[in-house]
Amino acid sequence: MTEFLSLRDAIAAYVHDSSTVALEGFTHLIPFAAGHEIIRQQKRDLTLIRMTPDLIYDQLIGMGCVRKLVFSWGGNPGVGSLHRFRDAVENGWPHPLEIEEHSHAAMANAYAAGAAGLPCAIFRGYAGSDLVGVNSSIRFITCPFTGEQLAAVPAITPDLAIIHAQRADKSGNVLIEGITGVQKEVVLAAKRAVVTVEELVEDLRAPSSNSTVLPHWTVNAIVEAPGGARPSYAHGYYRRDNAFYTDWDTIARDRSTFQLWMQEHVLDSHHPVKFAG
Amino acid sequence: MTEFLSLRDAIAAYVHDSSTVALEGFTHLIPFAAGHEIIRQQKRDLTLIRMTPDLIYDQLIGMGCVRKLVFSWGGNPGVGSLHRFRDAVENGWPHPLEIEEHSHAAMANAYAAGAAGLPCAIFRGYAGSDLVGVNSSIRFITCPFTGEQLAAVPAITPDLAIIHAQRADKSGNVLIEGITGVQKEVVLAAKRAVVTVEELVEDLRAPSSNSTVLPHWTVNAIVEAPGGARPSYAHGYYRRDNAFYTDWDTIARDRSTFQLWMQEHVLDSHHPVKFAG
Amino acid sequence: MSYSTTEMMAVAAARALANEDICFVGIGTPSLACNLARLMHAPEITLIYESGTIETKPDVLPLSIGDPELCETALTTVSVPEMFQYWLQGGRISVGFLGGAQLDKFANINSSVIGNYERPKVRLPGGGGAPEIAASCNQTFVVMAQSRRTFVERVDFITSFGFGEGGDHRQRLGIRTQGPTLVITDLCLMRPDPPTKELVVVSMHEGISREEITQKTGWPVRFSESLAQTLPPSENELKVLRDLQTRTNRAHGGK
Amino acid sequence: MSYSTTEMMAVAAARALANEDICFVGIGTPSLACNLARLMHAPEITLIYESGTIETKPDVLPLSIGDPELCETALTTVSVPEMFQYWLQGGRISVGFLGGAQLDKFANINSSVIGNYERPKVRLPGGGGAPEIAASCNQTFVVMAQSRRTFVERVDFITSFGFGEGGDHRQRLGIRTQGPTLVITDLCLMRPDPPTKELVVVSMHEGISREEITQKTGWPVRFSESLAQTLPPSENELKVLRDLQTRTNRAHGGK
Repeated sequence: MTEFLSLRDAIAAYVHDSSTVALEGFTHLIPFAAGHEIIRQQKRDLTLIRMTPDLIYDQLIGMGCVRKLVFSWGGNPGVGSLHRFRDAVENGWPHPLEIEEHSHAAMANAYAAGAAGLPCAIFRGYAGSDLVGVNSSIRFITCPFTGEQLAAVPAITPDLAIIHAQRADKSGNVLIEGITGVQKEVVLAAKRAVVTVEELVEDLRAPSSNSTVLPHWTVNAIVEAPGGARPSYAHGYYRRDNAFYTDWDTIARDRSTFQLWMQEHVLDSHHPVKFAG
Repeated sequence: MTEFLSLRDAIAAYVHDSSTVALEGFTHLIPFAAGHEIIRQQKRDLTLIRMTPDLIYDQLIGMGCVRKLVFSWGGNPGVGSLHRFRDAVENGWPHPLEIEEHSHAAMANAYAAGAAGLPCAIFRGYAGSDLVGVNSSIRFITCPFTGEQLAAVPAITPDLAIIHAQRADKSGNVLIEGITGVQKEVVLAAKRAVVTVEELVEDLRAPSSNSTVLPHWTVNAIVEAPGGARPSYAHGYYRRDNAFYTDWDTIARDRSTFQLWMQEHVLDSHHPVKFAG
Repeated sequence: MSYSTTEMMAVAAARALANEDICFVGIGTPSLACNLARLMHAPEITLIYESGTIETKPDVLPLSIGDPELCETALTTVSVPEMFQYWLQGGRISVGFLGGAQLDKFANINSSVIGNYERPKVRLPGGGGAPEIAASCNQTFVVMAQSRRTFVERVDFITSFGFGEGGDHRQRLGIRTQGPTLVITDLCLMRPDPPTKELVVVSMHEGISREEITQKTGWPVRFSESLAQTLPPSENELKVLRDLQTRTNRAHGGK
Repeated sequence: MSYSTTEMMAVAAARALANEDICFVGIGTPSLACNLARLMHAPEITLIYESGTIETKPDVLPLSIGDPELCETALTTVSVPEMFQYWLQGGRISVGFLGGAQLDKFANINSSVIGNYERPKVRLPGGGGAPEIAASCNQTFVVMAQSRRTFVERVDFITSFGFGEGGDHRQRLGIRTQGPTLVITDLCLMRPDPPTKELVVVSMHEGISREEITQKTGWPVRFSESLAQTLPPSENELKVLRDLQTRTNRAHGGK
């Protein structure tokens, strides 16, 4: 049965030290509130998976929650570097960060393979890339019909998926609209899934019979967290705080500025909407 | 550029004798009108692909258009046999029919692989099935990570895809709603695609930003063919004529009854809506 | 209250389903059984049809696997590749239904040909979703009318693998699911006997004798030591079933 | 009318696009160039962003690859796996844009690390979609500011393969697409010289000398025999570009 929990209880119950967690959301619907609660609860030694480590992963890394990162693009979109990510890789601060680097195509296919119950995904990829030499998860198979070489990566099957969505109904069915990214796949690929939503509603108001809906029996826990994607955005609810993304470059560049900001806006604050203020 | 053609011109221009054609539609949106026009134009030696050869393929086979059938379930849903299909396989009437038999999972994956530009699809399938021994398109690969055996089938890439959809706009963008089957995949997998639609409209009226829309540059020709899926159905337009599906069992059982019916309702009739009458 | 053999089969199959089940439903008796279960003891049972409709609650039975009722009453409808990739192969289905033209004592199913494959006596519709339903659902229920012609020692062609040659044959092929755990016929219920996996009769329907079952089974069929008597359909079960059938006939009959 | 080097790059890239192109757009100058082309000579150009937005017509430039403007103005938005499977890998994209921290003379791109991979001097964001954009688009355009630090003899790490070691290296790896056919810098345009595939300067921007280009290229760069002069941005191009930038800044600036 799907549980309805507070954010605090959901993170306490589902995020375990040393486990593998994927918080997904492709620019849109990034589960910031959930990430902040992980930081507040001081989870440790996490292996985090995410195609586009965004500000929330920069924060998790900088706050020392992360042992290993699996990713394909780790930057601040349109702005520049993720300074905490760089500091961890380049200088081991606050401690060394192990990385597993992929391409987007590899990770998208690997999530889809996880959702599909396959041990691996095949795709046309990585041709000539040096990533092949530094990532032992990249292998090749031969097409049994044409003899072509195709790249293969293992399916991604995290211990836990965390996503943010627009709505859930009282049964726990979840609606996602707009840029849906890999969220359906990560929920179906993961052993367990927690979904934070903008609102709990009587009727999902799915605009189409083909809308992206996750049935309640694919979701373990639902958390009502309005504004839970800020400063990212929720299609139909609020827009992306692009100015904050730009500001983050300054905040995160310096270790102590970063720590002060985290103290004030995350550790001392339990109201996710205030975060981007 | 997408052409806007009459049904007659579209079939004349796009369906060639001895070519490989997939008319898809999973119970819903079966392109009957297009199939009837193929019969009227007496196309020959076609290789037809379809997961669920339905009444329209029974008619095409019985009228002698088909040399080979690639399929996974060839029956009259909820009613029984496709008698013309059986007569062709069992008795070679009107002439012998070569078959390539798959499972649904294999064909769905093979269409998806075609759409994705892959030479083959891998899936967990055909374990222990005798289909492996009678279909040389079924092979196995070994997962390079787990050592598991996975089934592989070649991608389906027909010369032509024909589907029926609800609407197209004046640019040729196509909207499909409801049970979408493998229609997106077959259009993207095929070398060329013809789409018949219930109506041509100024505005597609897509209910969601995530609606199933085929951009005009993936479609070669659009044909306005209201009622073009009857006696199958078009979600939002008209319902399935289940009574006709039941009646077909009697019509098709006997060669001469079948031929008389085809003469009256297809060869002598150019109005697709009359078909199911 | 008298009842038909189809009604007995549907009721027996419905009773085997639980509220928590996620069912991959086939057309015909399985559809009848699943919807009966939903209208009786399992109101929250999840019904999935391979056309892509998830959590559908049709008011009338579909004639085909993709009738309008299914999509209109579903929680959501996905594409057919997604259905087979994420939902069936993804291991999310607890019970799948199977049927066919022939079943053998190890619950292998033939829905391809009677006779030789290349020159068949009867060309059947084929397996459709069945080869992978048989392997990917946690367990499968087979629903078939029983006769010496259909329940055979060895099927002419294995379209969908049951227990193969019995024993651990599934495991040896790398299949992780339970396979056909229940066969529901017009005469009885059968289950695979551990460890041989040969189907044995575990319950006989009302008015059916051991002799009739033996006569209508193409192999020397065995009976369980704890052989039970199938409870006949209750008045309530029959009423709900017949109301559903009446609604369905009315909906499909009119041109 | 004076203009910036970024404006020159955007205008030069826009001019290389045609109305029929289907572009996989990156953030930054590529996004500027594609939208400029759409507002100028290529009103029907198809813009696709890897977040899943197909045929998007944003009124302001997105800051990220998945800004609300993109989805709201798109013909349709698909999932990210579908984008990479059916649309990019499916071979539907005519032009993809690439950039990076380092480019070498065979147009290989490094966007992973400066220095050693295990203990990097600078950890860069990584390739994102680039490794497969580089292989799957019919051709790619590289947009990068030029310096001896960024245009190097050999990249520290090949994140995205261009022409490898030159010649038929792409073909030998089974890659069927053309690869990087145009490099647009703040100084010049480069194209691969057939058959060696070494990048050569084909057009110099206004006010740029051969000496400056040579000085700012980390390999002994060659100049085409038919070396051209890049036409500076027209008044109209600059007006449309700046209007777009002004709208964008207004939209992104306010908290």
